[in-house]
Amino acid sequence: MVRGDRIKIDQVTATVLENRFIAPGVYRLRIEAPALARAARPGQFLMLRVGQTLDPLLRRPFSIHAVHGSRTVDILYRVVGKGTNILTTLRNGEGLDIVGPLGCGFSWREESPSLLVAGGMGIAPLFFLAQTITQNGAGAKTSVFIGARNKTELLCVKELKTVGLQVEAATEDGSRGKKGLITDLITNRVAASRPVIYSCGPYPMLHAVSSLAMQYGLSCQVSLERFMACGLGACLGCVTEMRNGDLVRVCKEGPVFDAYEVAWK
Amino acid sequence: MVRGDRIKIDQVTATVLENRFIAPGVYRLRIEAPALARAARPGQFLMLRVGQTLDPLLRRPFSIHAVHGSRTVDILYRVVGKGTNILTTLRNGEGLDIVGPLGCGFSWREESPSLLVAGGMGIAPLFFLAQTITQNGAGAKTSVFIGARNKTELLCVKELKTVGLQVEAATEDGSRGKKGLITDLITNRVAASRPVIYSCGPYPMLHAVSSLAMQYGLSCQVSLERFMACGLGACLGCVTEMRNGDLVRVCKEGPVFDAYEVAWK
Amino acid sequence: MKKTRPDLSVQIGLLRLQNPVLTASGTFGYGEEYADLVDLNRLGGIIVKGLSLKPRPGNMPPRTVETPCGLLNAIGLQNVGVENFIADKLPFLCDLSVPVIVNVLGQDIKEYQRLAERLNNVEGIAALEVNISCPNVKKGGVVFGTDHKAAARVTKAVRAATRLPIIIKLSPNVTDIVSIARAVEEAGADAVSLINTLTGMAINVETRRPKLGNVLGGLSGPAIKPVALRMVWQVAGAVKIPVIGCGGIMTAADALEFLIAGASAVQVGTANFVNPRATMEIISGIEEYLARHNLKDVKSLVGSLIL
Amino acid sequence: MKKTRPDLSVQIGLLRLQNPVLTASGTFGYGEEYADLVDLNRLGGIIVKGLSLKPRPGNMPPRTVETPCGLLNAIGLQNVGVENFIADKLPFLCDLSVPVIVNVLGQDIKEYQRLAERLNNVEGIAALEVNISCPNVKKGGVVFGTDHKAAARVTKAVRAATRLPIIIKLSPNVTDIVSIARAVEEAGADAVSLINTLTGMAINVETRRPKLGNVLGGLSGPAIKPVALRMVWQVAGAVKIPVIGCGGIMTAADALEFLIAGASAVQVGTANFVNPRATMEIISGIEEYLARHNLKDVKSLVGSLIL
Ligand SMILES: Cc1cc2nc3c(=O)[nH]c(=O)nc-3n(C[C@H](O)[C@H](O)[C@H](O)COP(=O)(O)OP(=O)(O)OC[C@H]3O[C@@H](n4cnc5c(N)ncnc54)[C@H](O)[C@@H]3O)c2cc1C
Ligand SMILES: Cc1cc2nc3c(=O)[nH]c(=O)nc-3n(C[C@H](O)[C@H](O)[C@H](O)COP(=O)(O)OP(=O)(O)OC[C@H]3O[C@@H](n4cnc5c(N)ncnc54)[C@H](O)[C@@H]3O)c2cc1C
Ligand SMILES: Cc1cc2nc3c(=O)[nH]c(=O)nc-3n(C[C@H](O)[C@H](O)[C@H](O)COP(=O)(O)O)c2cc1C
Ligand SMILES: Cc1cc2nc3c(=O)[nH]c(=O)nc-3n(C[C@H](O)[C@H](O)[C@H](O)COP(=O)(O)O)c2cc1C
Ligand code: FES
Ligand code: FES
Repeated sequence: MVRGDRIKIDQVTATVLENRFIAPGVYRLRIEAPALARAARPGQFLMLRVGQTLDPLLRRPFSIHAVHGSRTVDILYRVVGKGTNILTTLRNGEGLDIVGPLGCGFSWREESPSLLVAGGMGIAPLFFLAQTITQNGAGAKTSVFIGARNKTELLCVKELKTVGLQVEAATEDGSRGKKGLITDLITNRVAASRPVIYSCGPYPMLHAVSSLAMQYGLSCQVSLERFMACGLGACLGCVTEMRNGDLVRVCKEGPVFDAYEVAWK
Repeated sequence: MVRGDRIKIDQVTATVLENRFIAPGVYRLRIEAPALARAARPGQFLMLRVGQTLDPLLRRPFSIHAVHGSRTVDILYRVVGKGTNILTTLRNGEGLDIVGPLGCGFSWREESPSLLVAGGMGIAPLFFLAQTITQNGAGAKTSVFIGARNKTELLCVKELKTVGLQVEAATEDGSRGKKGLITDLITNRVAASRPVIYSCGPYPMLHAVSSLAMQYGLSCQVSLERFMACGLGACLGCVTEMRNGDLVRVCKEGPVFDAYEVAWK
Repeated sequence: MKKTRPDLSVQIGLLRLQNPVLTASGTFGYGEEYADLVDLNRLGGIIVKGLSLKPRPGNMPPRTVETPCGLLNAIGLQNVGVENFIADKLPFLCDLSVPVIVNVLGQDIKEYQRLAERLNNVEGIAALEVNISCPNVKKGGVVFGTDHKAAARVTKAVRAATRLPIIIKLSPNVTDIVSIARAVEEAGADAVSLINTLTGMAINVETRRPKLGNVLGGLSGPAIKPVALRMVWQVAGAVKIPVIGCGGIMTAADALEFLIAGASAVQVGTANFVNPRATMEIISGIEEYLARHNLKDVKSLVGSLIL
Repeated sequence: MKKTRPDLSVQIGLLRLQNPVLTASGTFGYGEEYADLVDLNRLGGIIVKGLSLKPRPGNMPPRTVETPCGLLNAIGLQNVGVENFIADKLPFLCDLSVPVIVNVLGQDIKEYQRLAERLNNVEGIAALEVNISCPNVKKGGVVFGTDHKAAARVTKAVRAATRLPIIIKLSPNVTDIVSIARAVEEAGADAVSLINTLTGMAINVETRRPKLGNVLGGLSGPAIKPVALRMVWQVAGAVKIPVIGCGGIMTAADALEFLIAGASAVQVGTANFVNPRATMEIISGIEEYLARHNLKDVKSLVGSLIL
């Protein structure tokens, strides 16, 4: 989305400040990377070189989870395989080869109320957006909805509340917050305040949120995921289909798209 | 050499007790591996799985450097490339996948005086032999000669002295001990005491030591090195030529050979 | 209610295997090398190092070099020769309860034929695997396996010389592996196994010399798995005889890919060097997968790729 | 006394490169994608994504999957088409001081010919690289590059249609790459580049579906380096025209292996994804190597393998 100011892409060696276990299978990696901290926009991502050898060969994409001051960047990651397992072995002071910031992030619409809808790890990029919104003093007209399978997968609720945001949670098993899907939860809310929706999470959730938005004629931005080999727009591997039939690069034209332009399957 | 009692090969997960920097580029890895500690014979080696990924793909061979009691094994290694670099990242308490003990080690000839001749990292297996000899109370009629390029590459001298052995050192640059090649140093010695020679080090040194031994008609055992894919005698990759023209497996028939049987090039 | 354990057995022509996991020729010695580390009787079968009529010294070292996720080898088919094999190596293998498959190679059709004849009535041999990835001296070193006519001729010759099931092992260094698989099926092969190694090379830039004494070598290991899987899928879709998949199999998941692509059994090679327990873990892993997916036997998995 | 810097320049037919390091087609977009990360003017040259006459949408996703030390891709040759390239992409490239090589592909000989004609007099194009690893629709999808006659025919057609230097890019999925290299030399190619990707496949065992939308894909990356190096060595020994080596080059040492094997220049592909700075580091590394070995120019290294 954010196509306005073209952001310079950099390849930097960041320093690990902290690599912290925050929930079962989930870690928060805090790095010192001034260039990235200054350039980063909510919804953009980074390509991390995991490990020193040729296996895994490719970089791994991770959203920018938070930026602190002008030097520190957070990444929130879930361990799902080879690369993320290696990430957990990073220790303070070690260097990490990063390319970024990449892609087009969310374009926050200051004038309207904001509704952030996160599913599972989808909170990773949305937290940065929430941060930015509150820093711009618009926290009051912003609410965050987080859905997860169960309470242990419900992330960042406390952090969001401490920055003064109104947070509502839903879990599929009801172990915390309302029981059920996030979409059930937001339906009546969207009807009332007619917010702009910013969403990230599993595809089925994004699809449901988008349908809802369209049904109520609300503007909606979604962050999509694809396997990415380059993250730079060079390999044409990460394409997704648009409503107009175009195949566009998630890493370049996205990862954030206008829900109305996506060809939902 | 030691073909007598067939030693059972095991695949174990050893526990790292210590991975200690002992000289520039040289580390001593101390592991807990009871099965190996009990079975190991001087001159035998282990195949270590370095790293968790498929790169590097193959195990790496390392001599058994020392055994302490019935549980602890030491490996002395020099960082030369990918795998040995990864080894340096091992931390206390981590597991290490090891296959061994492998190959035919030194057959110590109790009746005669022993002369251990080490070049550079060649001290790795010879230290274990020295340990065994002293434990059998034959330290008095044993002497150790260590050669290296310079004093920083001269290893284990103190340790050998503390187990009560007579150690003489030579460095090519004269930065410690006599200046010159180890072979110059041992010439008059071998003439006098007519010892059995046990040697490990760079090929040119082994060749020179062997020639000297043959010249004086002394029995001599040398430990050879080859790139090893399996270490088990299965791939036939590590062969070396014998005087009789046979190509034999260094990992199985060796790594220790009778100097008289080797086809020196 | 405890589920009955899934049935891992597979049929390769007349040959029945208790499970689909074989050891690849040249990577498992003559079996005895792994006796301490592997429960040999749990294997689906053992394929021994390639045998020639007379003993072969093999190539000059260096013979092996590591490459990214791969191994280059130029052993030069060193082996003890068929007579020494029968006298010194076979007895150990006969004491096992698993099928022993003998891999054979020749410099010309005659040698293949003589090998087949010699092994025909030897006790304790379950099948022959014919390695046609060898230079044909008569044809100035052109590899039998790269020419479908030559491949068929070798197959016919071996077929005529033995009552044992014959598995033709295909070379991947070809434009059209399907045509060669069809040709050997035509010629009477009971099964095909693939792939053998991809021809490769490595250079030491400091000395500017080849890293292998033989200059060229065969690439194996995980690096080649995608190519092996592709060829197995293509061949399985084109022939009626069973296909045995091989190439870069390290884990049960790798083996399952080959079975799903259409292989009735698999061979584990380089993995034996990296993890001597690989075959045991793969057998357990396949069984666990079948149970988890409520499949009663491995046969129902073979060729089950959904397009 | 400071040594003069070694001369890295090489000659590919009429084409002079300031150094032997090119970017491989399809791995560097149209150059602009790397503008922030690479000093484009330091490159030996830029080979752009393969162009067809009309824009192509490419294959359905997923299009890429990681394999051990490799990357499988099935992009399906998506590209903006020759006219949009000239209008939208070429201007940026023209502002650079390095040669721009345009990679072209056709569904039949006519398309190759038309592409060559169209690009013949376009300002700012230094050479054409002809990708013959494409299915020949007329011949029911048989790939041009796997048949030396078809390869020669494409070469002749392109040769007749342009005055630009033409580099024929060879497919490795063949029994005898030397015969194909000879055929295209014969037919008027100014140089050959190799290798393109090895055809491979990957399966998701949980879903039992291919991991690629297109089922089959092309394998690239370090995994294929030994095969690429072998083919480059074989071809360089058999043809007189310059050979451009490609396949799994990640570091200067890798590039040096190809030069020593006989390549006059190299292409860096997948490495651009792993380490965008790869080309820059390779150029510096080659220069450092030449200095360390007291070689005054890179030419003296080409084909210097000691057997
Ligand atoms: C733009 C973008 C932003 C992302 N942000 C985050 C984030 O902030 N936090 C986080 O935890 N994850 C994020 N992901 C997903 C993350 O990239 C993958 O989980 C990671 O690459 C898996 O690597 P691995 O080696 O551990 O898994 P692998 O061993 O490579 O694969 C394990 C499993 O993960 C899946 N996977 C692999 N790569 C991807 C991928 N690129 N996208 C989705 N699934 C994949 C595989 O299909 C497989 O099922 C993001 C992905 C994209 C494309
Ligand atoms: C029986 C035996 C016992 C050994 N004992 C010891 C020991 O006690 N301590 C020790 O430090 N080293 C020992 N070595 C050498 C050790 O195995 C190698 O240094 C190690 O494998 C290098 O791995 P790498 O990945 O770091 O180097 P690589 O990245 O694989 O290669 C770096 C350099 O090391 C060389 N190299 C690689 N493998 C071997 C090998 N197997 N033998 C010799 N050179 C090799 C390569 O040719 C290259 O020049 C022994 C080797 C053998 C065969
Ligand atoms: C060291 C070594 C020796 C081999 N020897 C033979 C052989 O004698 N006969 C044969 O048909 N294949 C031989 N092969 C090929 C393997 O059987 C197998 O086809 C190949 O390695 C691919 O499988 P992998 O990737 O699992 O190793 C050998 C492979 C290696 C690595
Ligand atoms: C994503 C991707 C796209 C490619 N597209 C093309 C192409 O359009 N034309 C072409 O001739 N080669 C194409 N190739 C092949 C590369 O140019 C190169 O020949 C191959 O990747 C081997 O080199 P590497 O291992 O360094 O990547 C492509 C490769 C990749 C990975
Ligand atoms: S990941 Fe390469 S173009 Fe998007
Ligand atoms: S390393 Fe395999 S036989 Fe010696």
